[in-house]
Amino acid sequence: MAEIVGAYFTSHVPAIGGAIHKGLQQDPYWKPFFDGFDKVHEWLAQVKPDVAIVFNNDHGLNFFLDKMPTFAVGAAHEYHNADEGWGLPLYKSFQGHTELSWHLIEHLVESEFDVTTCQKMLVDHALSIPFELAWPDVDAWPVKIVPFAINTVQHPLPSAKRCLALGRAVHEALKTWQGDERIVIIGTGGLSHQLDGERAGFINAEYDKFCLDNLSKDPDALTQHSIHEMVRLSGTQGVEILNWIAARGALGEAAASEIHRNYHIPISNTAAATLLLEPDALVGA
Amino acid sequence: MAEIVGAYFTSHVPAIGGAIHKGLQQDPYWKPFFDGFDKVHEWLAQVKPDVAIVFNNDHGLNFFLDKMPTFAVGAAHEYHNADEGWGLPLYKSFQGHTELSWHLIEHLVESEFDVTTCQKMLVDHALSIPFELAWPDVDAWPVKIVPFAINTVQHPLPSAKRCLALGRAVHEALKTWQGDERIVIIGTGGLSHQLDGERAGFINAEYDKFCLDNLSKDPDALTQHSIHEMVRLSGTQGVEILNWIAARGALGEAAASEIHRNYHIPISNTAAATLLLEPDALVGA
Amino acid sequence: MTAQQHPAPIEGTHLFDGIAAAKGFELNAMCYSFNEAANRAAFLADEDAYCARFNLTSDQREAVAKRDVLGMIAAGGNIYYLAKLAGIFGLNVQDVGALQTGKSVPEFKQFLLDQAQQIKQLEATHG
Amino acid sequence: MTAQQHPAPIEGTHLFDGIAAAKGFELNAMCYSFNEAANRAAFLADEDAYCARFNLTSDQREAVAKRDVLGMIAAGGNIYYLAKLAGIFGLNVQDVGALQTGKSVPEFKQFLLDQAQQIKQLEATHG
Ligand SMILES: [Fe+3]
Ligand SMILES: [Fe+3]
Repeated sequence: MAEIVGAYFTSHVPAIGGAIHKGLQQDPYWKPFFDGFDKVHEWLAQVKPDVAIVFNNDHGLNFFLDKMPTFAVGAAHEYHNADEGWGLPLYKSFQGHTELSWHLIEHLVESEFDVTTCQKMLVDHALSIPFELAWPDVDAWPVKIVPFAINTVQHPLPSAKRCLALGRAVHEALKTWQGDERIVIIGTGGLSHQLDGERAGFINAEYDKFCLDNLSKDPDALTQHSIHEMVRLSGTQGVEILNWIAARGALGEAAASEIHRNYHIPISNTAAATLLLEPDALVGA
Repeated sequence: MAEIVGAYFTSHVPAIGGAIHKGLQQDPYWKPFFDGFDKVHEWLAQVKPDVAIVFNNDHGLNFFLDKMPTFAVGAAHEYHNADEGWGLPLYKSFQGHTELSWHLIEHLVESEFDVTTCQKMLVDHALSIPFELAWPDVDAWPVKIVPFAINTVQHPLPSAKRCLALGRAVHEALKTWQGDERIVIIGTGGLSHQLDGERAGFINAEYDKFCLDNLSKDPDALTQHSIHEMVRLSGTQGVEILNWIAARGALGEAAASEIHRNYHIPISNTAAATLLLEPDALVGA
Repeated sequence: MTAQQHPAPIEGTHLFDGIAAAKGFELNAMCYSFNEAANRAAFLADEDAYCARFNLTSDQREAVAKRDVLGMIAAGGNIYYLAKLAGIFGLNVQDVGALQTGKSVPEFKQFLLDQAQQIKQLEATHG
Repeated sequence: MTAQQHPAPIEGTHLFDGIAAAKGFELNAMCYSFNEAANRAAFLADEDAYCARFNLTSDQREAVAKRDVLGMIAAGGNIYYLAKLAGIFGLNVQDVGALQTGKSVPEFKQFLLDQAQQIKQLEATHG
């Protein structure tokens, strides 16, 4: 019987990859952020996941405006990183879990989620950086993945309510999965930030605190805001919190416990956060 | 105020394009099928649409398994045909109606349809042939289009219920559209046929009659069958009836009147049908 | 996994589900490439080299070599993509239907024509 | 059309909706091409020719020529794609932020650092 061990959330700012590459973890600018990962490493060593279901967003690597899915689900044997336009060193590849991908897709389409299935999918820093942060010293990732990409580029975006429902449908699907994996749920991106426009640099710690406080006990509270209100509150790219909301949904409807939180301003243009949640009851699938 | 003038449905078998190209409309094999279009020409001349919302399916031209959307919506300025692999003469291009596309997309995402938006989209015989049949002697199409592509390739397919709901959501969106266009709804494909497997050549006139009889008065009757049952009843490619079901939904929940029907076996490997429906009450948008 | 959710199989029918798609990706990718005339020419010029470029599995390669449509489907091929390969061999959907059903092409065409009788039967039943 | 459904605009913020996307397609398509190193080199070698190849509108071409980020956004550019263009010019997201807010780069960086005060304010309020 598969088990959902918990959920890990973190920001995925591209500059973090550069800091890792240059070994700046103890640099004063970076230390308050990287220090938040000691507890993550400890937790992962303890819960030992072997599969990760990851909610993230593409930044113009795998998807363009010719075919922009609201919800894309990976069903590939492997996922590669590629040049995102800056000629940076490539991140390690990921092994897919195609059987679990198709199990989730079957359930999601039956539950009236109109997903786009991706039997090839490039992944960008939004997926790689959270893994580099979580498992900093490995040659190959210790988990297979099923990646979900949520549209945070082309408005209209899916509502927070819809993203939470997507996650919960994934949770329902896991209940009928016959494997015996230890599954970690991952949500990446955010928190508040805005890269574009005259309001560039906008950060809102109060809204971020509202999100962090409610994710464990009352994630439905995050669905009270429309996408427009979320942009107002968290910035044009702060809407990446949608990935966190979907990931929280995949943990199930029951309350969860926050076992770790780190929040730091700024990393690059962003309020950076790291969070670990564990389901209050052991969640068998 | 925009007006929905009615719905036009037809099969889209590739060989029809060849017959048109060779001028075989009066050939004994083709005549029973092409004769069904006199009434279509007459009706279109009378209702004079200037926009078409078209539900069809891609046959491996615009979409591949790397990114296979359940529901794709065109939002392009123009749509071109391209070589589908047989080196045949290309069909005429289409003008898009981008403002209407985005109006529909805004409403659909708000209504929790997780569409893939396509700002470039190639269209294949499934879109071109119904237009060649409807307007046989024009240099340019008299309507702008908003194309919807429904996944009929990669299982799991969206259910008949979900496709009907998609169409109905399009209808709701049209009610708040401020334009003054005359809109025709088009559904293409089917009816029963199967190209692959030892059951190739399968046709089921009884199920086709059930669909044709119910589309006007009780389209919900078509949602009683699962996709698996639909494949059993109508063949692996007979599931293209999903396009018809979505198109019927876009005509609205109210009853509609069948003003024309033609049904003929066989065209190529297919039971070919043509149908015209008019909403019982004038449908303003 | 997912198979258990499926109702009874349909005789002579192969649903192109995730299991089939995962198995058939390379073959379908090759067939999808045939939308471009240059790729069709390259296949005709050197079939072995072209198949190797797409990493066909041995089952897929063998089915292609034998023009064995049911073999291609068993190896994960999807008919929408396979139809583009069939086109290269000058085969249309009736030819492909004949190949799969063990009929000659005239027999398969007659089989299709005969199905018009279904309409008469329905008319007799429903009036 | 769709604008009427939208609530009050957010100051200094440009939602990348369908209207923006329809306007910006060519510019964004060019920026998306910069995922490939060869295309970045081609742009640097002959900016005019490269822009012409993507049929940029005159507004888009002018904004690119002037390295005017707000102009690119007004012409339908999306920041996720524009960031790839900015990279060619050696600009990171703080440089781009400074350009858009009329600050110097050190000022913009200080502005970001200063926002850490929000945390102290929150702690003071919530305890
Ligand atoms: Fe991001
Ligand atoms: Fe078709």
